[in-house]
Amino acid sequence: MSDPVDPDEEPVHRLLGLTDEEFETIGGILGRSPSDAELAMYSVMWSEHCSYKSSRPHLGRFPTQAPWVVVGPGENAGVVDLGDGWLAALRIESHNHPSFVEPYQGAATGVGGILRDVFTMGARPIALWNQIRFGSLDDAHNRYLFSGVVAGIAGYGNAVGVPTLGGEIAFEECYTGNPLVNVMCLGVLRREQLVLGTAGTEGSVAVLLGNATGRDGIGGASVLASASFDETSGTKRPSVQVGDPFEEKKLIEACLELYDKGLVVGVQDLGAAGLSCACSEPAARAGMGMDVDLDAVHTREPDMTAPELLMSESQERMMAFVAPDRLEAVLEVARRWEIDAAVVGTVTTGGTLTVRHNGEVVAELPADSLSEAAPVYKRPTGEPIWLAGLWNNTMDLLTPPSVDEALLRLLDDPSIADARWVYEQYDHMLFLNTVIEPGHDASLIRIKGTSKGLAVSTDGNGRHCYLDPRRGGARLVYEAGLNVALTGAEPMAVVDNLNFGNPEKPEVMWQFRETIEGISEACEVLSTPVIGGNVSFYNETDGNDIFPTPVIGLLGLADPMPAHPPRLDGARAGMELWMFGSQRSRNLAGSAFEKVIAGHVGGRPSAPDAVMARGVIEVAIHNARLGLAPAVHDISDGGAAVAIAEMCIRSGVGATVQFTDWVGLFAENPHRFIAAVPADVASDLETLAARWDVPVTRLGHFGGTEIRFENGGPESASVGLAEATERWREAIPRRLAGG
Amino acid sequence: MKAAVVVFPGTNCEHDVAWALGIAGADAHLVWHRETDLSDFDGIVLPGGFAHGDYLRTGAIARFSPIMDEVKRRAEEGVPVLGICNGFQVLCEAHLLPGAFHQNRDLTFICRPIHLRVEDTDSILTRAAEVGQVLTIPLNSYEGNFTVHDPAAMRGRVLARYADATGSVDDESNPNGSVDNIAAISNPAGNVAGIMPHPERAVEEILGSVDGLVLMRSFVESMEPARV
Amino acid sequence: MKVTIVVRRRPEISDPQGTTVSRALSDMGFAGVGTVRINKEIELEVEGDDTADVERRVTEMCERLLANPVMDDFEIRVAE
Amino acid sequence: MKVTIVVRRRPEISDPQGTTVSRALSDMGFAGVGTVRINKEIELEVEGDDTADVERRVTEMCERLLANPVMDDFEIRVAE
Ligand SMILES: Nc1ncnc2c1ncn2[C@@H]1O[C@H](COP(=O)(O)OP(=O)(O)O)[C@@H](O)[C@H]1O
Ligand SMILES: [Mg+2]
Repeated sequence: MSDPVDPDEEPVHRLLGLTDEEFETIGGILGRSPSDAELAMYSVMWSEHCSYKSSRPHLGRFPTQAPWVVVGPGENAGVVDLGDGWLAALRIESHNHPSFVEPYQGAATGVGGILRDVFTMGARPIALWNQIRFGSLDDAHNRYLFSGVVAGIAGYGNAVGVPTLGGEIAFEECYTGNPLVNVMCLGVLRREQLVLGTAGTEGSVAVLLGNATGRDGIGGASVLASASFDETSGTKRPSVQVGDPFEEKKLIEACLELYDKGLVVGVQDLGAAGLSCACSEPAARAGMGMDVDLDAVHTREPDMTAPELLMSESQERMMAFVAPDRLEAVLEVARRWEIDAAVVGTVTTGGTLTVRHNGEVVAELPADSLSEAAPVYKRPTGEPIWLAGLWNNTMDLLTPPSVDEALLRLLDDPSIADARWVYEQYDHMLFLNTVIEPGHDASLIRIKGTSKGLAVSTDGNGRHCYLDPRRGGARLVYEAGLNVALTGAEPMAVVDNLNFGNPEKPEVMWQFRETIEGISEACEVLSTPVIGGNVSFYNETDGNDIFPTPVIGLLGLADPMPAHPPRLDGARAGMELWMFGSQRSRNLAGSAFEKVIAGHVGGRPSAPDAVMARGVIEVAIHNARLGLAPAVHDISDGGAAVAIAEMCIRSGVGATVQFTDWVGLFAENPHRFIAAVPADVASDLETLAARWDVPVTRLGHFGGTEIRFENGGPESASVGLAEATERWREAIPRRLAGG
Repeated sequence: MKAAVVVFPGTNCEHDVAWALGIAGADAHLVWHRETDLSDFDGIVLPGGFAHGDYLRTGAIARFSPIMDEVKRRAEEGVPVLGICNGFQVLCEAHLLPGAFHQNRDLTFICRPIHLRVEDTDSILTRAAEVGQVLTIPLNSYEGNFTVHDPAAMRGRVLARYADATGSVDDESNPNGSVDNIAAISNPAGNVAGIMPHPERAVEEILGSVDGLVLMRSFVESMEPARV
Repeated sequence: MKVTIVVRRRPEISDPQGTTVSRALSDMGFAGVGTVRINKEIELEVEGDDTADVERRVTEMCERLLANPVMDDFEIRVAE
Repeated sequence: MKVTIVVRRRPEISDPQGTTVSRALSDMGFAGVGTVRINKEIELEVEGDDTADVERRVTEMCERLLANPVMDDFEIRVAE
């Protein structure tokens, strides 16, 4: 007799996402079968999201060392040394799946989480970035997701009082059922304020600060992030977590005061694995154990079970580890900032984590087994069989486009168009540090009371990485590096967010490995170690993986910061228009032109050139430091034509440009930027470029009210500045107003 | 000249305001909302941010903070009191200024520099400015849409209106739907003022504008005569 | 006792959110939707068993905090 | 017809706004205030004279726009 499988009969560990082998491993560690509470802890800690079990073997490839790296990957945020006792902390994270379920709250809680990663280190968060990707805005649901995500980032970031200084928006079919929402946070601190996630020594007490614990996200983010969406997800929707930026603001101020006064030995934020992680990881890092009393946890709802308390992902909570004689002072700070505090544990020797609930022991396990004994999977990798075909599938345009029409259509593409509708919803001026605001290649922030400026750029390009993950990954690092260099900053360190499809597919793991290889190579060339990152797998809908979409966040230091750093909008009539970098290979593969004009994604993007990358970056840095060209812009999406148009639009001036053929106008070869050059700096700039062996092309000059492209033939064309401006500015608002 | 910068839980512009007051020549001190004595101070600023998360209604909960009775008392004594953005909202809720705020007309948060036309210089906020002067100052709010029972009764109390770069005041230059483009007002005595955009964000060339300085200086200058 | 309060913006004061929702409904193809107003409903647990007394206290809460006299009206319902 | 909709966040989902208001009321000296939840009341003019039909249309409006199916419950009252 064969009954249909009763879902109720499914063993608990499988419902929690643990495989049968993992379940057996747990039995081996404990020497008995696990309790429900233990199972809950292992299941969250061993989820893909928390354990990096599929990615860990590959992440080791990243270069992570440099003399200025203070804290590398593995802690809540990476930390680098800025000199004179100043440090910067940087971290990036994804909140893709929660943002699909509920865009406002998903994005908002993503911001909350990334802030905690940074102030956990002792740093004051000073700026946020976001990289968000959706399907086409022609679709109403994508518009809903996009505007909801932006409102959520604004709602949380503005209220918590940390400015949002930029990011990226991109629209591509593959993100329709699986938007990407990545958020990045930068903090600064004095060296003596650095705090690590350690539980300290025997007798230290664990103080849970902030929000009450509720049944938030139980089976939520961590399990969610590890299981793909499919048609049934509508009915399995987990409870949504609501962000409380007000609570977070108080938590930030309280924690910073605790650090200032030297009252804590260590701090750990409560993220996706909640208390399970906040108790075990700091204990494991300190080589200690801990006695935890769940009855002390302040709860929002009655009758929560031990597994619920251990797995809850309630937001805005932190765990501080405190020497007993400092406890009263810590509680006093909490009272002053009007946040709740509860002593929930004591650090013990021996490495055992003991959890009590209702007076009974509900879990007793080696603290380090939750993190260090987590399984590692060497998943098979295999070059996709379709790749060679894709490379051969180059664009075949029967009739060459008219340059003016192509340019206008590109300016109207929401991925290229003015992002102002987004960034004007974000407070990007708070703290009075924003020297270059969103809307430029990189944002630039001063550190008051010093000569230092921090430049940050974030870059991703799913199409390029789909066509060649290794080249694509490397080029992102070079692009971000050039962007910060344009402000006068020296590239310093990188964080990465690796958004990929299903790691159980060999071709996804191949893309993953290749991307890491490419990023690593470029980081080695630029001496920008990877100091942190995040991996998001299972970004797929109905079995279709997203384009491999690594996002790079790159931090640069300008010391001294130029008095008048170049801007995108500094071109004036009469200045010459120059291009720096090589124009040799002219390749449209993966370009916005192919996608937007020909509806084509194919071919193989050109390879980066390490020597040229370095040279162009040096020219950019010295240009800014010497105060030569006042307006610069890197050439990326849409090629030189779009870069020139953007500089014209932002500066409010036309230009006349000589070109040879249209391919060169729209190709996206790396390591190039344009500059507006006043006559009196021309010879200095030429000398500078020659010193770094960087080719210079004099393309034309600025002036007039048109953007003219001339090659002496019928391809010559012209676009009115007003029309170009209108297209570029209105592309996003127009679509949001209803298509 | 000592200025108090009041900090409610959720306030976030306190350091910026203190910085700008410093540039304008005052000695600024942060004061927690549970304090009840401001007799030492020659001027009081309620800075921007999200006091109490802006929950329920912007400024509604902050109005009941212990410090607010003292702010009222000092205001009645003629001490300059300035509310910026969220601080303006708190002053309205506390009935130190007329009117109320609701969501921006387009229901989005707005962070960008806008133009203001100075309408009246008889106040602690505008005494150093000139009528008709156009200032470029960042706006940064979601609930910046000013409304008042009887706009006509606001005559002589409107300090600045939203305008375009040439100073013309119309619907087009109204970023958030505020009645009569009102961006800044004062009480009849002129010693309590509120402004929705952020003058403290426009006090240094490197940040893009110094147009806020004339307003910050007005405030600082107003502190002197009363105290000497 | 369970108390429900509705705080309504006075009709003469514009309600940008209501206007936007009304427009969105029409855009979505819902015909015949007129004015939309968006109010706040506040549910409150209050100790006490004297309805009149609870009502008096809640009225005070509304006057002082929950409603803004400049632009709001309110209505209180005490569940028996 | 005049329709009133109340959109409530599900009870298991946290309501930071309600929590903050509850605290503020206690701080102001109002004793005995327990949980506070803040909901949305939407008042709508809808053309039509068949109550059942109006209710059906409004339910659809709630499902598609006015309430968030992931986190809200809603209740519809049609005035006769
Ligand atoms: N999601 C976002 N949030 C904030 N700012 C954004 C966002 N997306 C884009 N921007 C800003 O808009 C500008 C243009 O973005 P983008 O077109 O992606 O730049 P680029 O072409 O130089 O890579 C950048 O300054 C960026 O910081
Ligand atoms: Mg760029």
